[in-house]
Amino acid sequence: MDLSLTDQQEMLKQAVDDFVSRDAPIETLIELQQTERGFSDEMWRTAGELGWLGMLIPEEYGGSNTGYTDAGVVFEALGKGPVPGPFFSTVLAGEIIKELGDDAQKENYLTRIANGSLIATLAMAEPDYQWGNAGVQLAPNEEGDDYILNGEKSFVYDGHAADLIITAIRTGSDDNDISLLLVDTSIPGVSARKLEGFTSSESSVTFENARVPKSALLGEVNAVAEGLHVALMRATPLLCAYKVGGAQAVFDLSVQYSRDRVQFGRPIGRFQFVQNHIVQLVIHLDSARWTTYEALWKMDTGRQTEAAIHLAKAVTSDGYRHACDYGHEVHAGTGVVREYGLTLYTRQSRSLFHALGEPRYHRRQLAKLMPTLQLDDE
Amino acid sequence: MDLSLTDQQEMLKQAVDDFVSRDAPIETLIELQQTERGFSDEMWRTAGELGWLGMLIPEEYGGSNTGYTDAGVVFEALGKGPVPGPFFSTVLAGEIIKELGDDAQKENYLTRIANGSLIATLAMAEPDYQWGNAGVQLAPNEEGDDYILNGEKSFVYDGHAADLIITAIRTGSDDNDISLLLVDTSIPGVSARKLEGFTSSESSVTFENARVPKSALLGEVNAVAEGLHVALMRATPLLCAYKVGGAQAVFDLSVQYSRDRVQFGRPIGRFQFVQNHIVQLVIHLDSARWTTYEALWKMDTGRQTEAAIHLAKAVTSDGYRHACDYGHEVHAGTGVVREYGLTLYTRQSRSLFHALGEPRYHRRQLAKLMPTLQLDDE
Amino acid sequence: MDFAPSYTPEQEAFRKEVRSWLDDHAPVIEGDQDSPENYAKFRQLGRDLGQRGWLRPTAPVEYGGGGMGFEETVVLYEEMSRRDLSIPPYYDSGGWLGGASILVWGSDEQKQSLLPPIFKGDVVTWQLLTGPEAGSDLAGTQTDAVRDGDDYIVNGEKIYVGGSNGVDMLWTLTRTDPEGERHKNLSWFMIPADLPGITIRPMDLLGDGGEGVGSGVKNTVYFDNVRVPAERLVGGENNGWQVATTHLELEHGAGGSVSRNLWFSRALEWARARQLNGRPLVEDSDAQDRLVEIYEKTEIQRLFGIRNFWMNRTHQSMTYEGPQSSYFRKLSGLDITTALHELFGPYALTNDEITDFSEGALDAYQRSAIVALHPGGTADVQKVLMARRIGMGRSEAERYKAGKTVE
Amino acid sequence: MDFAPSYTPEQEAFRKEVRSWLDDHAPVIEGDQDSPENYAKFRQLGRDLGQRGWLRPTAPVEYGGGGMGFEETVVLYEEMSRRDLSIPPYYDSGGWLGGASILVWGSDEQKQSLLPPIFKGDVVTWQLLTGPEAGSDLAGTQTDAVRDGDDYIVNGEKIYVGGSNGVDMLWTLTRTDPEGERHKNLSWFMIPADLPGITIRPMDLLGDGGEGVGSGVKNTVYFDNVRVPAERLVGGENNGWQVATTHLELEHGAGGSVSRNLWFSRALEWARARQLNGRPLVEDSDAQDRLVEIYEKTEIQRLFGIRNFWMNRTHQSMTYEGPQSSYFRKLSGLDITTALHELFGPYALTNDEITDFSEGALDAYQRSAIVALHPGGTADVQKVLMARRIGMGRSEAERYKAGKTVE
Repeated sequence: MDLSLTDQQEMLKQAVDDFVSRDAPIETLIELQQTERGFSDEMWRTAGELGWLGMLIPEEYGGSNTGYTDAGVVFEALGKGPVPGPFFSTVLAGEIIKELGDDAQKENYLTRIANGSLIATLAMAEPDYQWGNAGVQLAPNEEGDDYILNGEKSFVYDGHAADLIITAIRTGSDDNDISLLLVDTSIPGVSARKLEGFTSSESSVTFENARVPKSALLGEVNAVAEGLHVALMRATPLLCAYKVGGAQAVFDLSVQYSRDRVQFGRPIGRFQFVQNHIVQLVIHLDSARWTTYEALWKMDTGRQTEAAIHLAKAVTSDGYRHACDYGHEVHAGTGVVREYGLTLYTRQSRSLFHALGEPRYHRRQLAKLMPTLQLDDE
Repeated sequence: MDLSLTDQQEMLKQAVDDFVSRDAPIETLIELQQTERGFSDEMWRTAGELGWLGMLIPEEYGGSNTGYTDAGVVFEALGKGPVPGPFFSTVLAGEIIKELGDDAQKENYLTRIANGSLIATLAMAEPDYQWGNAGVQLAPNEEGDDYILNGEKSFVYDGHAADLIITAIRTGSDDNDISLLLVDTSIPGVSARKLEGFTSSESSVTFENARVPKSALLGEVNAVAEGLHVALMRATPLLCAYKVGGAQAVFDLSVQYSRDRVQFGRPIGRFQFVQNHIVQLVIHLDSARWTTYEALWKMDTGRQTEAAIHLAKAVTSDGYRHACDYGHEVHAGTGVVREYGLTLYTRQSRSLFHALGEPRYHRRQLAKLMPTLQLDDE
Repeated sequence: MDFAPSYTPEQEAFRKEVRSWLDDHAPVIEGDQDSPENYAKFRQLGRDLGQRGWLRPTAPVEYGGGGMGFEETVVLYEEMSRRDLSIPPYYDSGGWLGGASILVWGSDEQKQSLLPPIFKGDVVTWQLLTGPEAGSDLAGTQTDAVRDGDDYIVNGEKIYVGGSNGVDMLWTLTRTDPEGERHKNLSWFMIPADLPGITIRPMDLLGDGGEGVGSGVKNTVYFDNVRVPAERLVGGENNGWQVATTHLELEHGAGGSVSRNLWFSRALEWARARQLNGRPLVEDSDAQDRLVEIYEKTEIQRLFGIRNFWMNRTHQSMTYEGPQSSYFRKLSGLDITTALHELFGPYALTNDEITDFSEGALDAYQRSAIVALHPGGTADVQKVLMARRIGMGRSEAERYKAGKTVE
Repeated sequence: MDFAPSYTPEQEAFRKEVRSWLDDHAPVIEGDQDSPENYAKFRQLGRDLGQRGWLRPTAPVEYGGGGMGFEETVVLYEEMSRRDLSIPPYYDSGGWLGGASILVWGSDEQKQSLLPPIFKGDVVTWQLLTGPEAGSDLAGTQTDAVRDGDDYIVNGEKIYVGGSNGVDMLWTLTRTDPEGERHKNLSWFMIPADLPGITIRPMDLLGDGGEGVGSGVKNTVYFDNVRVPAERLVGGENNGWQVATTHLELEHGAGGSVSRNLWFSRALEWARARQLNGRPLVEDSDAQDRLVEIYEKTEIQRLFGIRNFWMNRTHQSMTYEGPQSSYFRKLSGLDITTALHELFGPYALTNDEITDFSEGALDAYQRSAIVALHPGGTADVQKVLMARRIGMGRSEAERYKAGKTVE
């Protein structure tokens, strides 16, 4: 038993922290949020150069394959920024290709993901939104060796920036009868628009007579559900780690503000009402942190992970949201001033709340495990 | 619009309050809790004499028929005591008989309920507990003009004290194929034992070759589900009112304790952590109060009541429980000393939590109304 | 008890009058409620109502109010609500609150000169309460007013003020005796917004560019040696805290409301209209559970609002009820946004013109529910008030009695 | 990171030793855990473990402890847990806490005379912290100790003390300088329970007659001119607050734990065994949701416990983690009772011998979760400690550093 980071992980954490304080201070991130793309290509390149995108990719494809916990450490530090960018989307795409791709696809895509030269994402949901395979209704027409796509994918994270969109299509009537296409976004008929609002990087991707060769199939027709599930589950704790980083930053900001802000002649952190907000905040933070790292550890050590991952996702989604709510209670008016920076986190706590399934979805998956769940020590 | 009590209601409230402070002070109630029956026959008689049991019974059967809100005022004041006794059980039985009884049954039973000479209750649930008609599995054998009962009814409030137990029996295979028998507890083969624990007046009632004449049927065979539902719904807000009274008492105790108890040189009510408990408590109290009284008002004025009653029951069950939890946080160790009295309420907040269906049950009923719910002002 | 108003034939006749008047005057609101076009319509409705005294139905007739009784007022509210409108001081909360204080504390001249424009809807007034250093601690304001001949010279800065549609009058609390005893060193002024030395600059708040729907455009107001005529001092020098107490009470929810929080009916309507797996979303058991959560919160809000409305209008003694209602509304707002998010998924966040079925309303609410935690006193301030008024930890002698009711 | 202990071959050999020893010595516990018969079995197990140094595995060998390392200790805990047992100081929390303080603050003579009986399981020690006037405010105790020759004369009253199975030693915090500065006027004594002038009387707490299962039998202890030898003063006169800080830290959860809250596995087992409408209850969707609630709370409890266990045993710098774990356990206990109540309905409340399938455990937990809010510092006290140690509202200079780890 050892809950500390390894030396390697401490170095990784330090590297991301240094990067954030040097290249991505909060003022820069506030400005970035106003831009068209919403993130910095330079930051993205740096991440690629420093190897942060290849940590789950085998060495033969240029990755370092150092494991989930290492990657989690990086994602936590990025989330603490919070550094925006298609980091998670691309790593998730890599996991899917690792699971379902043939050798040529792996060679082609994983190599470029590992070195940061490819931005990729997954497109599942559609305007009639629901998370999961049942929500995939976009059915292609077939013409010779091509699929012709017409329709829309909604709430695609980083769709507007992606070079590659792994697009789920309906190819049969059973919920799980879906297939995946590796769609190069430069082909005619594919366009994306960013969805505005209290979102982070969600886009709507439209297909108008987009012609995709069948050779772009990732995995077999109607036989990808299991591989996709595995990849989604494996990637989930990294998203959780990103949220843990955000919640940690909100905690740090709130504690500092409780010291600096004086009202009624005392720092507000001396008032028990304010203390209560921070007490609840740190419970959410630590619940998110430890459920996430236990899930990562279970993945790295080949243990049963299903319950742990669902738990981590439900707890971190709720936890980040509540952490921000408590942060706002501590900060009152100051917290909603954009230049202060708290709302960068609040926005992500909302935007990532439903990503890969809202808390209710994961609790229902957990619920379904109850008849057969085994505790580790039984 | 007028949210004050009528003069008549103020008098009723005053009468019960006077009775409580004179005959049922907290010390007396703590002693009563230790007794075999758990309540005082003398208090019961007084309630009958003062007409508190006949407020929903038509004048032709000796009642005053003054309406649900009036009865709610009495139940709130009893709950504030908290005066233990088969008040609610008996009034509920009266509602069922009013709804389903023939003239002779009404004459026989309602008259005695109104004057306090009959203790009655309803037995639905069984050892395989669930609330609702599906939980009724006790099936009788028929012998000529009699039913022979063998089996057990569980969690029957006041079953050990009742003269009459309206017993639900299974007489068909559909969930709603149940019938009701007016079982005189003095007949051979009927026995009850009080269920010990953190209960109030729950009993287990055992039938061993108990012979009940078919003339004791209340309503027709397999045709009582609707009438029973109506009676249960009508009675529910009175139980809610009893809980509102309890929550009010816990609030009053907690505020007083916040003034009297000194720690760290100040009354504890000056600490915001303690204030927070009382703030949350009074929100639960007022939520319970106003959902309950609106439901009562809707019943008295012939409005749509279904959503209001389910809401009131869910809110008061949760509210009373939470009110007690917060009360315990305010009182710390003092609150769990039996002679202080707070635990009288805590016990009832638990014992009545699931009575007539736990909060989850009522929220599910409310949920099922969503497709067709009409708001009053639409 | 009676949770619904009951009416005399005269009142029912009044209802007919209101209905018929609204047939002619009620604006048609489409799309974003907060658009400049819709603002102009609401503003016009306010002026039209003001002409009849219906803008401030219970205020005295001599100052431009309606002089109406309790049940008549309810009729008016109900008829507005039936058209998804409300009595429009929502765009003039400064006038609603400031007017209430002037009615209590103003001299006869002040009432005659300041109230009619407010009550008739001719002016828009902003309240200026929060300073950079003094948020919850209102009495700690560092905006100063120094007497100079017939004027006061005002210097300072107030934040989180007003909106984006212009203003005529500003009222604020200033320090007139910096060394004086706390709560006894403040004065309350009603200030024309166009005086030299006043600068108004929009703040950049939660939202994309500060102008986001529902993010609540707010301003910083700077006073740089602003010369305010002494006749604009209301309630006397160093009596400002008393004056403010009158409107703070109202702002803390003591006024109550007979209208519903619309989020339940909106959510219900959308859940009935949208589909999930080929069936209406409202038939999904999880969706129903989320609707019940929202129903519960909004019903309790409504009941607290009715209680306060009735207590206020019938002059019952009120203590903790105002801040309780305000606190509950603030906190349940957050819970409702979460339930809506689980109910409608990512649609809760976007105002995308093409796919969003709520016309931006859901997105706006996710943000405004956070912003709404703070104005009119933070959620914590509401708890402080409740604690004081319930008398937690206070002896009989020192118990604060807030029995005074306000308009 | 590694959430599971990893073991050397020597440690695995030790595991075999423990297993085989337990095969011979582990008691068979049936029915009510708290019955006098079972208490006697647990007590015997404690003595048996004590003989091998396994009762206090990490304490120094010279005082009767095991002198064992971190992973070996975990092996011991795991093997106990596998048999639904835990290392039995739970019946001697007074000895566990008091022993820790004596180890830090006692003189050599005191360590040699006082520790071995505790570490070997020969005595049961109660802690006496709360007084009628001083609950959360421990330092406000009104129990006095006055020096008189070689003794101190102790007078006062302590409440919520001990259990129902007898006691050998009492430790308590007394006032030795009533006029002295707060926190610097207290002294800590280890007192034989049979001294003249000591009276122990059971309290009547939440439950039917005070003896209810799980209601936690507690006593009032009266000191009436009790003559305590000065050699029983630990840590020096007026240094008692420092001594107490050592064990309070442990009591506030800083010790951590590697064992699970058993309520999830119990609830799961019962939900699988019981039927609803002819199917196992665990297949009901509502029942599953309740189980998930319990799972979530108990998993987080477990993770906080593991974290604290690891931090404590490896001497990481701890600040708020102890009281956080304690606060979470207290509050989630209430939530778990509610979920159990919704899951099992009225069975949650009864210990009826015939129908209750939990052998009284559910009923007992509904009550004990309430009682458990308070001992070891109320839930509010845990928040006070967290606030102080996180340094909320405190400058660097005044920030409390609680980096000191304890056994």
